[in-house]
Amino acid sequence: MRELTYREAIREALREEMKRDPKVFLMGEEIAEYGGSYKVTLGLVDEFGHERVRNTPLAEASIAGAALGAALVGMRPVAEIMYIDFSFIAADQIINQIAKLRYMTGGMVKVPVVIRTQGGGGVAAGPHHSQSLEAIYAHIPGLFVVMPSNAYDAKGLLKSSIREDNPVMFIEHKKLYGEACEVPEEEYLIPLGKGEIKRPGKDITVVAYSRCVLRALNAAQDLAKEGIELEVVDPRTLKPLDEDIILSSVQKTGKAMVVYEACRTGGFGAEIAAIISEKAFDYLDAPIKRVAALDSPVPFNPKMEDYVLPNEDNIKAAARELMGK
Amino acid sequence: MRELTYREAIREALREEMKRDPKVFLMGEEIAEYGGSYKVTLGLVDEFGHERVRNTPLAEASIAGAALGAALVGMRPVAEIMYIDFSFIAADQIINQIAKLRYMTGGMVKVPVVIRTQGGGGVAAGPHHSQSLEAIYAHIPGLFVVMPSNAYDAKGLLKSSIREDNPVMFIEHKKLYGEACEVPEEEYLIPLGKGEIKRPGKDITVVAYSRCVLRALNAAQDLAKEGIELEVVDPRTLKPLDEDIILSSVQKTGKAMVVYEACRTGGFGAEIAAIISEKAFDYLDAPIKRVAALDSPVPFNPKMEDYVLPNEDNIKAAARELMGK
Amino acid sequence: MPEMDAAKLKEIYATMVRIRFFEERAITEYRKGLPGFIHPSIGQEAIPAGVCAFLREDDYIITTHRGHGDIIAKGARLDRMMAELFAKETGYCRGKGGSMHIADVERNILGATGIVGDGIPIAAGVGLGCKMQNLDRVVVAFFGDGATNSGAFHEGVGLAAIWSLPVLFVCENNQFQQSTPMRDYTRLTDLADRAKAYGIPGITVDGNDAIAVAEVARESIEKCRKGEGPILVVGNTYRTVGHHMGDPGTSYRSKEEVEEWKKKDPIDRLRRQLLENKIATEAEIEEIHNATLRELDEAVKFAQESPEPKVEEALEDIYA
Amino acid sequence: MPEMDAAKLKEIYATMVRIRFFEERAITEYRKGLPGFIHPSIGQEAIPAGVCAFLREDDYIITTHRGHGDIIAKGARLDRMMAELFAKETGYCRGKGGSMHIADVERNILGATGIVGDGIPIAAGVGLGCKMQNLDRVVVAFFGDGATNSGAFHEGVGLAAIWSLPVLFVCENNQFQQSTPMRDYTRLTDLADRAKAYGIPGITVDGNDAIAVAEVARESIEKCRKGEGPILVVGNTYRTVGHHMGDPGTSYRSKEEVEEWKKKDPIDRLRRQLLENKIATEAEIEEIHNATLRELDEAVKFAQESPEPKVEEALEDIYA
Ligand SMILES: Cc1ncc(C[n+]2csc(CCOP(=O)(O)OP(=O)(O)O)c2C)c(N)n1
Ligand SMILES: Cc1ncc(C[n+]2csc(CCOP(=O)(O)OP(=O)(O)O)c2C)c(N)n1
Ligand SMILES: [Mg+2]
Ligand SMILES: [Mg+2]
Repeated sequence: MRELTYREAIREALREEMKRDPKVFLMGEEIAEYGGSYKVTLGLVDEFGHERVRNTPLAEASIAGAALGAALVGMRPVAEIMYIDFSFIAADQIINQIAKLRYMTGGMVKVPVVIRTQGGGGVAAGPHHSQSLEAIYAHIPGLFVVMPSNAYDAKGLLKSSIREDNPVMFIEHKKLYGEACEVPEEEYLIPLGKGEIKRPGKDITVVAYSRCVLRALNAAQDLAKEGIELEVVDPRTLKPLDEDIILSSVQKTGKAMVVYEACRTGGFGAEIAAIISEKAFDYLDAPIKRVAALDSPVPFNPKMEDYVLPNEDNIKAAARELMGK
Repeated sequence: MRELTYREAIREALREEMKRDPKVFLMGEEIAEYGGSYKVTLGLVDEFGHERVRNTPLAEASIAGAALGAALVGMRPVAEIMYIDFSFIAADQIINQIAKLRYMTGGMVKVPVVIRTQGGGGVAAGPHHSQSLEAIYAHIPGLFVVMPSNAYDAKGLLKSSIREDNPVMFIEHKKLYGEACEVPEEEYLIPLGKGEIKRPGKDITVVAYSRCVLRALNAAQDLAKEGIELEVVDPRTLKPLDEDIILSSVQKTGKAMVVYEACRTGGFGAEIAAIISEKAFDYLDAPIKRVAALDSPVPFNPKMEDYVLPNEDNIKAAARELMGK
Repeated sequence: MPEMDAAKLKEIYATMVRIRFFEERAITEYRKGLPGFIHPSIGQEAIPAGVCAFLREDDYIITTHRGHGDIIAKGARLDRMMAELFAKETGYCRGKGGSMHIADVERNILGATGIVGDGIPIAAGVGLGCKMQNLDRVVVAFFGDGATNSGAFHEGVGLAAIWSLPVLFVCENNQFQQSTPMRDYTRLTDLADRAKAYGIPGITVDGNDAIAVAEVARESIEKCRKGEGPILVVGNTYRTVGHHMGDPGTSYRSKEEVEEWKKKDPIDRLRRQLLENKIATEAEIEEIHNATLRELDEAVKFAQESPEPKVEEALEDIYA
Repeated sequence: MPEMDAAKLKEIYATMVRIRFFEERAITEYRKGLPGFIHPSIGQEAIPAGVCAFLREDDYIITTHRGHGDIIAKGARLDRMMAELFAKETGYCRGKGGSMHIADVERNILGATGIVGDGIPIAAGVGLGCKMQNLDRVVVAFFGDGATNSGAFHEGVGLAAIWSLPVLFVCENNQFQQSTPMRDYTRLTDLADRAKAYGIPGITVDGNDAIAVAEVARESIEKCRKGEGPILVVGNTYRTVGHHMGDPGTSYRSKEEVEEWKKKDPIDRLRRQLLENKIATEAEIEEIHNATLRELDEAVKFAQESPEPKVEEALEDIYA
């Protein structure tokens, strides 16, 4: 089967959905000729024109607010916030309006808005361009939060997100754009709220999402040589969260680790750990481990950055500890 | 000893600190003659004038940003965001600048900024004026997050916050303003990062903060009649979190419940539960319970609101379940 | 008198009366014990009545925390509004929103907001949706003077301007941001000057003169419809009651000032004009009043007798 | 020629050369392998050099992602700047910030930001702090044209205006918001018109004419110092390189346009003026160049030889 990068898969999802439905359009900063900061939308303006691939002023609150307005009258906007770090400027619109309007009106309106953004470290972009902020949006009722870990998932989930009548935060990872995997030519969708076991294993359940799935898979490969079999569970969407896939894995393994790139304290991994400790307590035979970023802004110096972010070695160490080795 | 309400205690803390240090000043919407939405700052403009009790334009990003700027050149601003719901408008300045500037400059600057705000439900104020959003700020390295549950704590913690050289989110609860307790005339400070046991008990550790402390104490009183003794632990500040007081209580009781008014999913109670499950696992003899708001915006209808928010009955039910009754 | 036909003028008058009486009744009911906050717009009715007089049914509006007037002017039902203030199942938001969140999508009233300023970028988006779908519709964003201080105003108007969207931005300038008078938040004396930052027209009108407002609105709406939008219209007016029910409205302005403005009451003014110009008779006016009062009696009855929502409905309308 | 003394003019020239050469050297080093992003300001040097020429040492500046020029013009050390680009312990931010976050509080350079627009309200606050403490200091907020679209601009300038703060807002208008030309984000052709929304002066100046910039800045700074601030100054200029090192700068503008602007290079221009007016000799100019190059060799050496920060220092400077 052909391979696509994560970047290409996302672009293909956008293209297919724009072709399928004339109401779908893109808006964001520098997304037309420039193709976006990570070139995800490159070329789409040639195909769909500036009406449907709209460069906006540098004004994130209005990007989100206008996406909502357009959605209220029948459009299906895919609005891009260039870096999730900048999403705070739009956060009031996203959290107070986009997420709540359907609710506040007693269900009177639909809000088919996708906010595409990207986060994460790994390119020495410094404290303002490297954050992992999914926990903030996953705390807000009304928002879907999607964090694909590979090209295949990214495409199928983005297409579902665009077809969803409720708002979706679609959070990509800048270090995944160049990663490729098999993506079929035929159309497919992946439902929001369904996780996937990325690697089966009997010893430890490792819940990971976005780039941390790669880290977990790499660690699993190494650990297998030591006789430790990780089961890597990728929820793919944080809201809704596929609790079943997590809990049934923990029931099998009796051990759980959560891996995430956000700051440890208050990260979404805390929620996953809390769920496990509440709902699978009787199956657990060891404390739940969290492998996450240290509680620090992401520093510029690449070695410091590596030090702050979670990595394969942290996962391996935690796994060995869980196994009592 | 004299009693003060939470409102009066906060006002007294502001007054004392403004008297002590001419660099301390207040800025925010409608805080002067109007006295603020909940009349906390009422009268202070008469005492200190408009130079130090500054009404601002309706522009929350500039309130936070300007507080930072003033702090950089030696002032000690106490900036008010009228409702924490509106803090998203200022969130970029709070999270990307106020919280990180000391770090980003390699420690070159100090950032003595207090953001005073209030949250919580209970007054039928609807989805835009009732949220509990502490989890968002507690996820951000660099920010102190303080959530006092009574007048005494509020005063001592606010005074410490104003003297702190790093930024503090000081989050009040609108339903506590009228609650009174003893507050000495003499000056006192409460250190940030120290929790307190509000009621000792042997059976279940209940970690609660802000208004939920009251709920927990009420529940504890009732449960005592049934022979269930709750130990109510109030961390008072979420960042830094007094892990010791929580963990040593759990070591004693072997059972833990976390009570918070924010939406359950991704609330700060998840972090507390995750810490307990990681660091006190071997002492636990039951799953960690979370009693929190349902995952919903806060609806306007008061009965619906009551249904969504956590209450004494939820705490009691969870406690009985933990005790196997 | 302007070139508006008598029917239109009476309609505008009736709208103002509906707004005033609705809010007066809401205040009465609130004092008897309704939940939450309400922000009455008493004294400001000429602006919504004048602006909405020339909106088509399929044009849109978006409004604010002080939005009863705008919503009524666009045609919302008083009974369902009242039921919402009563937090009832039959309320526009099924009791979930309350006064600050009323919407009626059937009448293209897209909602209100408790977060001041937020409706402005949303309205730009509505305009965008209209334009992209060639809907030949206009959207009006109502907001207060204080809202013009917000980043949301700047970004929303800026976006509408660069994309030439069919949006009429209507600032209901009651000269106070809650308790803060204009002179304490801007150097401008004419808020329409804000328009100059976007290269769009900014028009100031006496916001207590319903006819003047309607004239300006008619022209501006037509321009927006022809693709000459957006336009900023500032109506200068005054709220003669407190900010909300908890505010006596006395700490930040003088009694005299309030009394001065009460003399300029927009409803009294239009009534005088209608009578002096023999557009309406005293009897007709009385009938407008009486019909509204009857409607309000019905509305309150409807609200009172409507069921409370089931508490479990709190969890409906949430999908993630 | 203006009434500026020769020394000042040569100082301005030297500042521009320092900026240009620093960035050219940074680009060279970056190509050899520095981490992260850098946003060079090549072509725009006249604005910081002109503005900072009349700032006092104790005046403040705050800048942006494209801030090297502003920081150098305010007097920062090239070696510590270079060390920061190298992510070294001796860098201004001890390797934690990088190009977009350089500050030097000793020189009252209060920092830069990766979030476009955020410096503007912060600068208002600095102005407030100065005013409240009677410090007799002025703060300059540098930002790009794209930043004027942000809510932060509106709120920050608005606050400075109503409180009459000693803030000079300097828009380095390179006519593009990254890849988006002015005509695609605003109807204005003169960004100084933004000032009209706040009732403050807005002044446009040829941003490639260092002398003109310096004249405007001198006057504006003095006005701000006298309490007549804030003031908005827009310098029209052009970035003749890409947005950052990853951008060839070709997809959104023509080669011809870039070439046209290269002909208007501000450094060439001032050099010609200095020579024609016999303010400086070729030899003096060459010495300015050579001295700068020597300083840069030292700076690069310093950066190269400086130690990396210890990774554990990542956790320093965090208090909660
Ligand atoms: C973003 C935000 N900030 C503050 C408030 C609190 N608040 C509610 S109304 C108001 C004043 C708004 O003034 P204006 O826009 O003139 O409207 P008016 O109330 O006069 O109709 C304020 C400060 C809010 N609701 N939202
Ligand atoms: C709030 C925010 N939005 C978007 C970006 C991405 N970005 C970085 S620079 C830039 C363009 C800024 O344009 P301008 O203000 O004119 O400055 P210039 O780059 O031209 O110097 C953009 C969109 C950002 N860093 N911050
Ligand atoms: Mg007003
Ligand atoms: Mg620019």
